[in-house]
Amino acid sequence: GCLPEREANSNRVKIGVAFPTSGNLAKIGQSCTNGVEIAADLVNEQGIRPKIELVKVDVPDAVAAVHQVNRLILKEEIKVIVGTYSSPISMATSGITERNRVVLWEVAATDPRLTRQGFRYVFRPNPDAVLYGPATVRFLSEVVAPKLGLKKEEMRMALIHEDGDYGEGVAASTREAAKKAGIPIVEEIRYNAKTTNDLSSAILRLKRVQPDIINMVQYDTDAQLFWKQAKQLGLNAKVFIGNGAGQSSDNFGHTFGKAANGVLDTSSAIAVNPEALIPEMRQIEKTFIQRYKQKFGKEPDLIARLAFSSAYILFHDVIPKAGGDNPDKIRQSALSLDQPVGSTLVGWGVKFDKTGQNTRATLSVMQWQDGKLKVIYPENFKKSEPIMIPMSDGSER
Amino acid sequence: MAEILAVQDLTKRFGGLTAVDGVTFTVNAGDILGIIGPNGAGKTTLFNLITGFLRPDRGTVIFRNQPITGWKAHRISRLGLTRTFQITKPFGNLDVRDNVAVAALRSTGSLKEARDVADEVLGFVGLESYRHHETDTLPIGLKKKLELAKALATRPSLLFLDEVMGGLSAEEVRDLIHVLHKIHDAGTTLVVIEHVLPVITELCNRVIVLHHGAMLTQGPSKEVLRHPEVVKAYLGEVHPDAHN
Amino acid sequence: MILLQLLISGILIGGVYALISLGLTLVFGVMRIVNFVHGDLLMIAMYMAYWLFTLFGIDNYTGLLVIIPATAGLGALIYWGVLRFAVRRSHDASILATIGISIVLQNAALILWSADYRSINNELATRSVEWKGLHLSAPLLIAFGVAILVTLLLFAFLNHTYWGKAIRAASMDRYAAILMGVKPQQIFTLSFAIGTALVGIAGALLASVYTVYPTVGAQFLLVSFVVVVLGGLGSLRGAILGGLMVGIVESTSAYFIGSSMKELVYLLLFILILIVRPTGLFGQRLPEVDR
Amino acid sequence: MDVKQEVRKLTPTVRPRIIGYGSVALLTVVLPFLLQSELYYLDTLILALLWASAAGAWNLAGGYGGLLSLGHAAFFGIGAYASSLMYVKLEVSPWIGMAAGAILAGVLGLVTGMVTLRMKGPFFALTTIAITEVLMIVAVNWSDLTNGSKGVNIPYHPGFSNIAFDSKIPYYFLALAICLIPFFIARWLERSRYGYELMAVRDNEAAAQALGIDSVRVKVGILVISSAITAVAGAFYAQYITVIEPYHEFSFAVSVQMVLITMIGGLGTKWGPIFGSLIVTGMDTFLRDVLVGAQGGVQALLYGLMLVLVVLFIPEGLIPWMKRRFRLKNGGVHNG
Amino acid sequence: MLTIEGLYGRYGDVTVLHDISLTVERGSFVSVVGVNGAGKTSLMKSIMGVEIKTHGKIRLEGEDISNWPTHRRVEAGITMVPEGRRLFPYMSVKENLEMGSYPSRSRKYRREGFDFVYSLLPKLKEREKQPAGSLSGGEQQMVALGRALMSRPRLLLLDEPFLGLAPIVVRQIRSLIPKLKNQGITLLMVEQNVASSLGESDWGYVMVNGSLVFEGKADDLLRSRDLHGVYLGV
Ligand SMILES: Nc1ncnc2c1ncn2[C@@H]1O[C@H](COP(=O)(O)OP(=O)(O)OP(=O)(O)O)[C@@H](O)[C@H]1O
Ligand SMILES: Nc1ncnc2c1ncn2[C@@H]1O[C@H](COP(=O)(O)OP(=O)(O)OP(=O)(O)O)[C@@H](O)[C@H]1O
Ligand SMILES: [Mg+2]
Ligand SMILES: [Mg+2]
Repeated sequence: GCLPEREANSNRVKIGVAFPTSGNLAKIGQSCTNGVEIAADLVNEQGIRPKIELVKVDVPDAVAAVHQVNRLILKEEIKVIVGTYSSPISMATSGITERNRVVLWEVAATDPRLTRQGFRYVFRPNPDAVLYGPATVRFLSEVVAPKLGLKKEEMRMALIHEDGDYGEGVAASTREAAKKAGIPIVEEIRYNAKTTNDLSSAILRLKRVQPDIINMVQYDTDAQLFWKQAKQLGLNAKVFIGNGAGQSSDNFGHTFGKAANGVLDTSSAIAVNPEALIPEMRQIEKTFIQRYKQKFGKEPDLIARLAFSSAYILFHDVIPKAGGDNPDKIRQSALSLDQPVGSTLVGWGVKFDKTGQNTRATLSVMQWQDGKLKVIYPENFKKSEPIMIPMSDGSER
Repeated sequence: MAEILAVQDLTKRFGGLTAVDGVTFTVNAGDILGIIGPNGAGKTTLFNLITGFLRPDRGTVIFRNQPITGWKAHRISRLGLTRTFQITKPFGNLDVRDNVAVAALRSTGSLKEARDVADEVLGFVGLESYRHHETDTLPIGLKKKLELAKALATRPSLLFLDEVMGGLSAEEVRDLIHVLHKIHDAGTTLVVIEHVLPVITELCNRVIVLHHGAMLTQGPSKEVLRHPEVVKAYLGEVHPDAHN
Repeated sequence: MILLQLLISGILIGGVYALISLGLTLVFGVMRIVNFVHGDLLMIAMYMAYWLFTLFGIDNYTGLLVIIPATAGLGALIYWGVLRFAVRRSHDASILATIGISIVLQNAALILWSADYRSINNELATRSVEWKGLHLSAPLLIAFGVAILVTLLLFAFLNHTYWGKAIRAASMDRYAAILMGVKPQQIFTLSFAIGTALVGIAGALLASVYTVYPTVGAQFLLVSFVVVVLGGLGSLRGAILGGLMVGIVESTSAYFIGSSMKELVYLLLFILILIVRPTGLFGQRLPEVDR
Repeated sequence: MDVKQEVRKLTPTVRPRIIGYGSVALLTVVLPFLLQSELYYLDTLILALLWASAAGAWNLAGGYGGLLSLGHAAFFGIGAYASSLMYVKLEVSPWIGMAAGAILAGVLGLVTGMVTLRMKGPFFALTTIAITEVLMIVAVNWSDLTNGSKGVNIPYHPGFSNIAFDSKIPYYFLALAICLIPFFIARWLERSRYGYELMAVRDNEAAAQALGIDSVRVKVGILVISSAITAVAGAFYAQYITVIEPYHEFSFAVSVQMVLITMIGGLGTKWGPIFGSLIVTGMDTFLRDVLVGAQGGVQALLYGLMLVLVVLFIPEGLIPWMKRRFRLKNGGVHNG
Repeated sequence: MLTIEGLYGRYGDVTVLHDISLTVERGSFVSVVGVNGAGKTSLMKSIMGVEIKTHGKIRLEGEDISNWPTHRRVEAGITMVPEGRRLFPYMSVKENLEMGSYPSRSRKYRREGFDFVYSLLPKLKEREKQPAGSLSGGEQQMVALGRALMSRPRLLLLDEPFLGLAPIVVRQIRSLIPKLKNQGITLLMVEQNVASSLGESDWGYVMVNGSLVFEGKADDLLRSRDLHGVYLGV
């Protein structure tokens, strides 16, 4: 690496933005890109220097990622990349960024492997997948069990999850956490989210075991299909709890409206109670939502908030402190970051460990209430009280 | 004369229809055997059964003292029994010469040699001026000649020809009969299906008549063509010698 | 009981597959076009239904009145604009062309309507008919009925009208059909339009079952290819039976073997059937050596 | 042999040819060094060569053999998986993994060939798709072996025996070498007995059989060759991209990529896949360069439009099209 | 009925028909003979307006049809029995025949057409339901003939119609020709068997290398030495 050091205090830095914005993963990739864009807009308007200049690329799969990230690094001479959402894409990207001593600021992927490769320049302000299980289980033990009047060992849980990296990862952590807590898992169903057009057999299996809790790890389309067919086939359980993605997507609410009421969701992507945020953040949240609507003509969804929050930290705190885009300085700056709970938009604060993982990243539990997803747990973030635990059966839903 | 092919009780059914029905005959080395019969009599099907393109329901085929019933077509061809198709089947993406060269490759070492053989054979059947022509747009008569040329290039010891004379003018037929005589003289035994009667009369020393899948009669061509049943089923009322 | 319910679920989803496959088998079997646009036409039809519902409050069943002519028109346009040039030259070219159009449509949808997942939330979407403890999804039941009806109509059209016969004839030997006085471009445009109208019907009906997004077509394309090929190219009853078969195999194997493996079962079955019957269940077979 | 004739043969045609080939060869050798400061374009070139290899391998079966497989991702994936799993799990050099992958894929090609013998056209194509899907499902579900849907992540330990390099230049030459394998096989097919038998079977199987050609051996043979080489390309892909996952490696999109590239370049021509890949990858790169930051989808839309335009204007593919133009320009009134 | 003046025909850049002029009187039977590759089939295709690009005048009953699309020519009453049969292989024999009556002009004669064809070629009645592609070669040729007759043509173009037919069938069909002429059908036939085809026709043309070089009363042509010259390549 004997490229001439660029002027350290230059007034602008180019930041690569690499998400899948076409193809299968486009929905979330687009939201992320939008969130990052607003973060840059806001920071630039605040007059913070260096000014952020985004170079966006579309990385629908790993090959495209390698090619495009190479382009960002080799041609655009970019030193910091914000990305990437999908696990294989992030893994492929991290390999290249690390080799080229470029920072990868991962704002959406949850694959635990990402921060366990011993890389110096990978940072993830978000939680990784292994946190899902414990968070859900804690909520089930602390909140659900008392409401159901059951001991946690008596709560029979069934898992249904897509068989991709995300579903498998979250399900594994849930299985482990449940085992530790003594919650019996009575059924586990895996399916392919990309090709499944019918979940009725899966639902029938769930019906047969009559679990108290149904824990779902699903993407958008299959989550909606599942919910429709569950209703059609009269699947009942006391608690339906999802894990991010499908159940936390705004589309879920759009489709089902009131029929979504009561569905729970453990997720990193949170819209916490503004009361929990420091005043400055409260203001920024408002501006963010307003600007987002203005620019993209719709409400930001949760993943957009998450991307915004993480990018905002980078643009607003890390880069200015590093005084530019020198990766080693950025690393120093990021590692020195210590923002308490409530000081970021998503609420949880930032403190990176040596691997680049944010140790303060936590998950919260939300619930669909009147067409809106509201945080109900943990206590300090919650926006509203849990309802419909246990859920009434299908006929009244 | 040595027996080169023996067909015993060959039978093939398609659904309710018995297309070939217990046909038994032999071919001796040096024969030129004609097979005639009304349309749909089972001639082509018989060829298909013998040359391995269809599996018989019953019966055996023995070629040069070797039972070949149920063998794959290419193995039979390699033994020296080659056939042509009633509907010509050129290799559409190869030119005329290479079509023949493919056939010659079996017996030659290199492509170059095969092309030389092809040129020779093409000259033999009168296609030399079409060597570099594409095959799909060849007029039908020439396609028939090409079909014959391909078969010849495999250097068969027994050659089955399915209506290669159709679509040729009388003069061309005469030329081709001449060619076939030469092939025959060079040691190839011929079995010929033909509706063009002069071919049968001028070429074949023996004729088999099929009707409804079964053998109606067989014998020297002159006799067979006078056979009243043959006249009735195949020729129509008038005597064949009158004309075509 | 559970078996019965599985069977019913299988039959219903099979009906969906059949419905989607009808247009494909027409275009694929009759015109010998391997139509990769098929899934995307389904997507377009679903979007049409969605927008009719969202913007004008027209439910997707009434929406058929608009969607059928619109998709037929789109099909005619695609044929006239591109495919007719491809078909004339070679069938390989039609693969290229349809993949190209497919990419264009998917990304046009992405640009126009973003990657959001959208679905119609009408009353019927989550309804089911309950009968002696068995649940029959209402929208699927309707789709199934329509599939049967459309098949019968199409069958009658292809086998008992001159136009239908001309379509079949032109697909087998275009040159000969022209000699019979058939106007081939008109006939091909017609059959492509019918094919897309059929997938339009499917899209409209399925809009209340499935979420629509730009790449939704891919989810159905493979399975409808499987159905069409399994049934035998161009065979309508093949499409129906193939659809049912895949549906039933899918639902039972998902239950007994596992949802993740259900495709494995039907794909292996598919391969096996083709090994035994290389032209599909109802595919017509002509002698390999013609004369 | 007539010496004069030999000489005559050599002088007018061969010399310009040698010069032509020579300069192309020289260019390919110096090109990566010229591009050392433009590493991104070198990267583009490597990807182009990678897809040219896969497409070239496909072309052997699809173009020369008429076996229009839409499931070559199966072999590609096997190559990628074999080399990377052996490397990651058993610490076997990917060179050996590459060979193992080729053998495995060859065996699968053999099985595929046997199974699909009697299938024609779409039936064959769909069966190959089905086989790929089956492999994908197996790869996703047999997670003990394959890491399931997580895929395999190849750690970066530069070194020749690991097929991992600091510089892009070795990757370039490796890709080039792999790309030349199908090229030379194609060249051989065009002038060998086996090649002619293959083309004969492709054009008319029954007629070929009648001439004593064992169509089973010929067809299955080319499928084995083609799948083994596809696997080599797949193994290179895994080493270069360093991440593989079942949903991509066994995807329809990968199969289609090979088909499209070949068709654009020219089916059944030895240069077709190479030119096709240069065009497709070049176009892709160009569009992304021009459309930096544009909304996702615009680039893909233009790519789709390009395919459509190709069909409208040069449906037979680039190489045959150029040949035709060239012949006509040279006043070659080919006689009827 | 049909007059052709100064017709050229080409495939791509290759011109295969040169300055053809020809007349077919209504109700007559005209033959064209010539060696393989002379361009006889190409002439037929030109009259139908398929596959070949033409330049020159083709008139049907005085009307210039040279720019008409094929289907219009078919509607006007020209039907061809194509070289190589060109059946619809997956359709049954009956459906193939039915396609013959596709022109709107002919649909009303469908019933009669079937009766006529089946009485002429009873074998086809037997095989009514069989897919045409599985028939024997000769049987297929019969279907091709029958299909053409189904359209009730005014001008029937026959391109080697007897190829692969058994002598008895050829004889039957030949004996039918006067009857067809009586019905007002005009026939233009290409056949390899010069003697028999010229023998029965009213007028004959000889084609060499894409040009019509002789014409005359068929009997005269048969006797002329020129004809033999053509065939013997003198
Ligand atoms: N695959 C098949 N299915 C059904 N019937 C068939 C099949 N193949 C042949 N046939 C029938 O079997 C009979 C014999 O056919 P074949 O082709 O052997 O006749 P052929 O003697 O060669 O007649 P031609 O002189 O007309 O060529 C025909 O009536 C034909 O319709
Ligand atoms: N579609 C085509 N494209 C290019 N050339 C063609 C095409 N069809 C025919 N030809 C060429 O035109 C010439 C005349 O062919 P045509 O078929 O008219 O001959 P023909 O007199 O009918 O011969 P035959 O008696 O063998 O049927 C031949 O040289 C042939 O190769
Ligand atoms: Mg026959
Ligand atoms: Mg002709």
